Amino acid sequence: MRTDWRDGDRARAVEASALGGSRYLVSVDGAPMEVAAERLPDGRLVIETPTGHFVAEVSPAGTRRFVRLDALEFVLDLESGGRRRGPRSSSGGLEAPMPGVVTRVMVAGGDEVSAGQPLLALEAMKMEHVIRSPRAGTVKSVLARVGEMVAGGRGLVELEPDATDAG
Amino acid sequence: MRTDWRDGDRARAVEASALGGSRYLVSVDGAPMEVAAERLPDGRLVIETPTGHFVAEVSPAGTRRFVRLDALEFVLDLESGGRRRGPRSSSGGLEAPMPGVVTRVMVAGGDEVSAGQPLLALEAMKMEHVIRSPRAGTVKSVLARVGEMVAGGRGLVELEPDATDAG
Amino acid sequence: MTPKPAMFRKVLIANRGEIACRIAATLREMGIRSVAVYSAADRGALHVRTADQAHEIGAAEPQASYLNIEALIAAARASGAEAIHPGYGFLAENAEFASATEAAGLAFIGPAPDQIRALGDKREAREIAKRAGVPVVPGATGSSAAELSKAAAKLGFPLLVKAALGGGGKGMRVVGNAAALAEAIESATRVAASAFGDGAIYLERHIERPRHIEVQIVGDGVGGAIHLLERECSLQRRHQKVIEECPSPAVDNALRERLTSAAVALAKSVRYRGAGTVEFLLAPDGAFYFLEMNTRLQVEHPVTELVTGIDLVRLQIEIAAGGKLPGQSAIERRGHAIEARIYAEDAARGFLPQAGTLVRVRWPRAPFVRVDRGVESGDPVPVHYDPILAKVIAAGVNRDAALLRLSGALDDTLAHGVVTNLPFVRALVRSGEVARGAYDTEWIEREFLPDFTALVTAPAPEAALAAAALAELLRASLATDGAPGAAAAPDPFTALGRWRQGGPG
Amino acid sequence: MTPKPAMFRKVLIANRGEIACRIAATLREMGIRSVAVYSAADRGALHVRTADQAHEIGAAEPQASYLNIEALIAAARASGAEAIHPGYGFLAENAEFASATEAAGLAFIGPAPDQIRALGDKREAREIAKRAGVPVVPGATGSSAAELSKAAAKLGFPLLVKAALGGGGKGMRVVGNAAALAEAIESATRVAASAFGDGAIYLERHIERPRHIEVQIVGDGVGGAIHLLERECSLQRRHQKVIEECPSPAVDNALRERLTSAAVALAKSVRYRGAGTVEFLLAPDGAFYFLEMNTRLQVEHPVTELVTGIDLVRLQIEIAAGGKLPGQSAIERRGHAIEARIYAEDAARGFLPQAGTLVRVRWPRAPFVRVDRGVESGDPVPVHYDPILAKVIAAGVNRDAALLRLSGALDDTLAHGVVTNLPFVRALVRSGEVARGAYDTEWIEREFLPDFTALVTAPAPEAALAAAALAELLRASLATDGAPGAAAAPDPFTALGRWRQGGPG
Repeated sequence: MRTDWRDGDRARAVEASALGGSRYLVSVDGAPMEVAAERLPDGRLVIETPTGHFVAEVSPAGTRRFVRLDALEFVLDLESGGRRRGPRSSSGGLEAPMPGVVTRVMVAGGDEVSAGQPLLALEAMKMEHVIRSPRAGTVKSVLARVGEMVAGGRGLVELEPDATDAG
Repeated sequence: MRTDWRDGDRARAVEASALGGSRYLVSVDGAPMEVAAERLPDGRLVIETPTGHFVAEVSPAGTRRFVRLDALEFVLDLESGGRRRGPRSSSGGLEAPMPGVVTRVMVAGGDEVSAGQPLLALEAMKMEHVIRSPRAGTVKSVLARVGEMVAGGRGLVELEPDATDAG
Repeated sequence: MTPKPAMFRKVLIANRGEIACRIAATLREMGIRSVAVYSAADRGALHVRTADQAHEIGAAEPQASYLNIEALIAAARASGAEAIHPGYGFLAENAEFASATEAAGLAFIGPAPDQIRALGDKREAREIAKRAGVPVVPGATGSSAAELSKAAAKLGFPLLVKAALGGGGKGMRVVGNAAALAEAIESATRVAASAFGDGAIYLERHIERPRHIEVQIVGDGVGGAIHLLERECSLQRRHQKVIEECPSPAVDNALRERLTSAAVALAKSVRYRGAGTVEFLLAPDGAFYFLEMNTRLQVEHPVTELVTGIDLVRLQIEIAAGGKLPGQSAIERRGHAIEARIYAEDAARGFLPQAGTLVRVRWPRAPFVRVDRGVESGDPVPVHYDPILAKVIAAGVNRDAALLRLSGALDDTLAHGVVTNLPFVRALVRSGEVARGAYDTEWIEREFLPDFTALVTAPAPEAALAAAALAELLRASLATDGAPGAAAAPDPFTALGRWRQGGPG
Repeated sequence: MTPKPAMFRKVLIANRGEIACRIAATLREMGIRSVAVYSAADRGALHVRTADQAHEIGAAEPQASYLNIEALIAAARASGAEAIHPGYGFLAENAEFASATEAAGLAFIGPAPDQIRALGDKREAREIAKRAGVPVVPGATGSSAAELSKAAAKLGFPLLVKAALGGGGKGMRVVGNAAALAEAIESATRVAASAFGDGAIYLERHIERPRHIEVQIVGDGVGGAIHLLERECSLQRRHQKVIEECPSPAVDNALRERLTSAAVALAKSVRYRGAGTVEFLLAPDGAFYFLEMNTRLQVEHPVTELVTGIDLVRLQIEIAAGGKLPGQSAIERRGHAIEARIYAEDAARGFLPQAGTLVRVRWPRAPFVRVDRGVESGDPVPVHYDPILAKVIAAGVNRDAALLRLSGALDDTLAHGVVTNLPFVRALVRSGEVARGAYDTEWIEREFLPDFTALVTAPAPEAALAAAALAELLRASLATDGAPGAAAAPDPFTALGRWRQGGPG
């Protein structure tokens, strides 16, 4: 069975099939490996891959999977079969990283901005977060106003990257 | 709304209707009273009756209701609408009070028994429980054998009460 | 606290319920993998869910599973466990099991088999105590009813008839006169044979209105031993402890010194290994007598843990792995702790054990409150085993504070779906005698139970019926109104969602 | 421990989340009815479910609800509460709220309004400390940017720019040179004005590589005060404490004596009432400086409770009700306790606060482990408030034991549905520096975070993807097979039910 995942900004593909017993053939991003998987009494999984032995716990939340692997935690989004989304346009700051209130807008449509330049500020949970430009470019439009409450993932600025930066 | 309950061996009837707000008219076994009922944030009920102020919590389990009232607990069985059962025939020992294994049978069909006389013994949870006759009478039949595993509520002995005792 | 020994990597827990869960917690904390075992009746049990791995060992009947030595050793071998923790009950005081464990090349987390055998035989334990200079209750033994009757006549009545093996008061009976002796001996023999596989009987003079005080000891197996204070266990119903505490309100520092010295002397005299409990009867005149020694962890060990700050299970494991015993001076006493045992049993029907499914359980979570539990909401309570569900334990700066906290914690505990002894323990911790610490081992039955039984066997009060009826009324009216989710709502919290917020004043 | 004062019968908790739940636990235990308040975003919150009654006080925004003095006083009056406990954060250090509470004829469970005002103003608190003979960090204040710049030049760089009011490091900034000063002052003024309603700014010399040590004190309001040891709070990220412990591994008995004496002298000098914390910077050379005083319960109070055995909330309530302070000799220190704060925040994205629904939460339950939590499975984490979910606290006979236990407890904690800092605290408690107690307040950012950030921003390891994919595979195969209940099973435990039992070795 093939599953496609979004791991932050990365697209990851996994092909998994049962080999019988507790053994599985699992290819992650095209690299195949044999994996032993056992279920612990409380639902956790013990995974043995060629690189080691891990205890995992997977909780679904919509298309999202919260995956604990030993002391670490990962959030993977299950991409709906066939339809593959491109990397989220944000990749470093053009969407609201969390829900909050826009407190300052520091650029306007047409402004040329450099990488790292503050674009706007968002206040959430009593802290101010400055949204900076991930690259040099030109602001096409600003999609939020001061005082506006925005949802997490909401686009805030449309940016036209510089030609030299776009490749 | 009328509800019929079994409270141990007793049949209890309650008639309840809303008076508006948090007030209700509640008749228990025909005696009417005004009751104020409020829901606490965690689902518990605060009940005010003419006799006092109680915190209650009701958990359904099939037709059974586990009712906590302050520090006490009650188990009430909701009788199915209309069909009223008589008092359970056990009323003191002719049914298995819990699941267990019959370890001794001390009477046989035709035996005359006095009130309090041991009829059989049941072992459950590492303890022996002697089932005694609730009244004087004659054993009609013994329904269980030594070594038999019986369910809770299972009839063990059929008893014909003495005429003097039957009224 | 002790230099780290070469530690086990995996330990099998030969038990179920709350004690299996509690042992697993310490194993997890120590970085040791835990192996649970379970009978067919315990497939989804909490102790199975919380261990690192689990092995089915047999049918529901204890003889086929938790008492099945062969199956347990096989599971330990199959799992790669290096040691077995027996918990309490089942095979915890079975020398044969300890032997079989060691014969299989595994460590037994408990005393050496011969210590279990010697101290588990009440007659032999008594001789050991005498040799160690510990006072014992006058008593006698015999192998036939005739012999026992003769001995009884010499001891005088009332006297106690009990199994020579085993503990926990199972099969124990007080006999007031010679006439009742024969039946008591017969019944005790049967229970002893069935529960402990040995029908041997022991008689002893019955001390009236005694307190049950026990001392927690730990030995290193090579002659060193320390104590971890005493526990007060006088609140009993038919010799089954209900509420236990540390320290005892009846023990002052002078008496504590004498009791703990006696217990340590006994432990040292047998080069005792691991944790154990020396039980004493404390007579109203201040004299105390060795009662028996339990060669295992006690149900009530948490009160000692809270007062001393020591994890007794960890200490057991460290000693079994060859670790050093802490010095006596490392054992500090602070404050007070009290435990209430929560059982599935029906006080209105003679405390009959109950089985069924717990539809809703809420264990308290509060500062200075500890809960060791073997079940959560939705779990079954099988008919086959001891009906203990949990222990609720409260610590406090002093006895009053701990008792008040325990009372609050019991109020905050809910277990619905199976009848429990919660009303019983809630009433106990509120009684004046418990507040004053003024009771003996027979007080519950003599003075507390008559009124309590009358209370719980009376018709349910009108308010209980009103509450039940109003819950139905609301459920029905929501279903009629078609309020969102109402018809499907399985949870009374949701079903009652429309009730007005805010209390009545 | 103190003679019982006339006690409140009902107390309103002007807070939410874990601290509201924790206060309710003590109220319940004391037999005092608890009144919760909640915003529109918190209708079904745990703190609402566990209180005896609850009142909605306004919209989700804190200004409309938890910071809404009028609504809180109205709720207290409507509920019949006799006192208000403010918890921490929100209005806990707001003198106006304390005044309004007292003006409404209710007791404020905290210091007198003028004490909150005086000690909450960092400039005034500094003067109070100086007068009490407590060393302070060289510092200065000013009302204009120009004035502040001049003062800064005199103090020298690096220096600290912070809000004169408020606490918890909000709006605090280290400035390395004169060039960066103007922007820092502007930003700090804005944050101060928005968070505390007062834009006043305070500058102070920046002690490099300091430890943050604080002393818990309690005063009776008439000149008596005691301390309850110190807490070590140096493990901070951007001045936000992450892990705290009692006692401090950097404080020996001689230093403890000096620190606690200074804190008690300060408390006595103002006739302090209730619980408070005197914060100190401990320089690498052993000198310590008064930093500020928090006139409320601290987030990290449980470590003190576990080491002293004292319930600080109960003590606060008893003092507010006119009870007597325990003597200093009643405060005993035993063992060690360490706390980890569990936040909904994403370390891979600069620790951005997270909101959402917790699909599955599992808090640990083990001996000597305490969890103060504000959420359970299924609960939302609203965007509007501080993202603290819980505190996991472990006690032990010594620091090593407590740390090991905390590590195990964090391993046994699960919170899925919202990204949390669990990987961060799990990694912290395993680090060598934390094991050795060798860190300062800047260590996390300077030395720990670079590697940790690289770890959590790297692509998920193959095993994580394999686990996720195998869970899907199994779900799908169960659905195809039509195994009982598989299609409907919402719970991965159930869905994975067919996997073979027993670990791989």
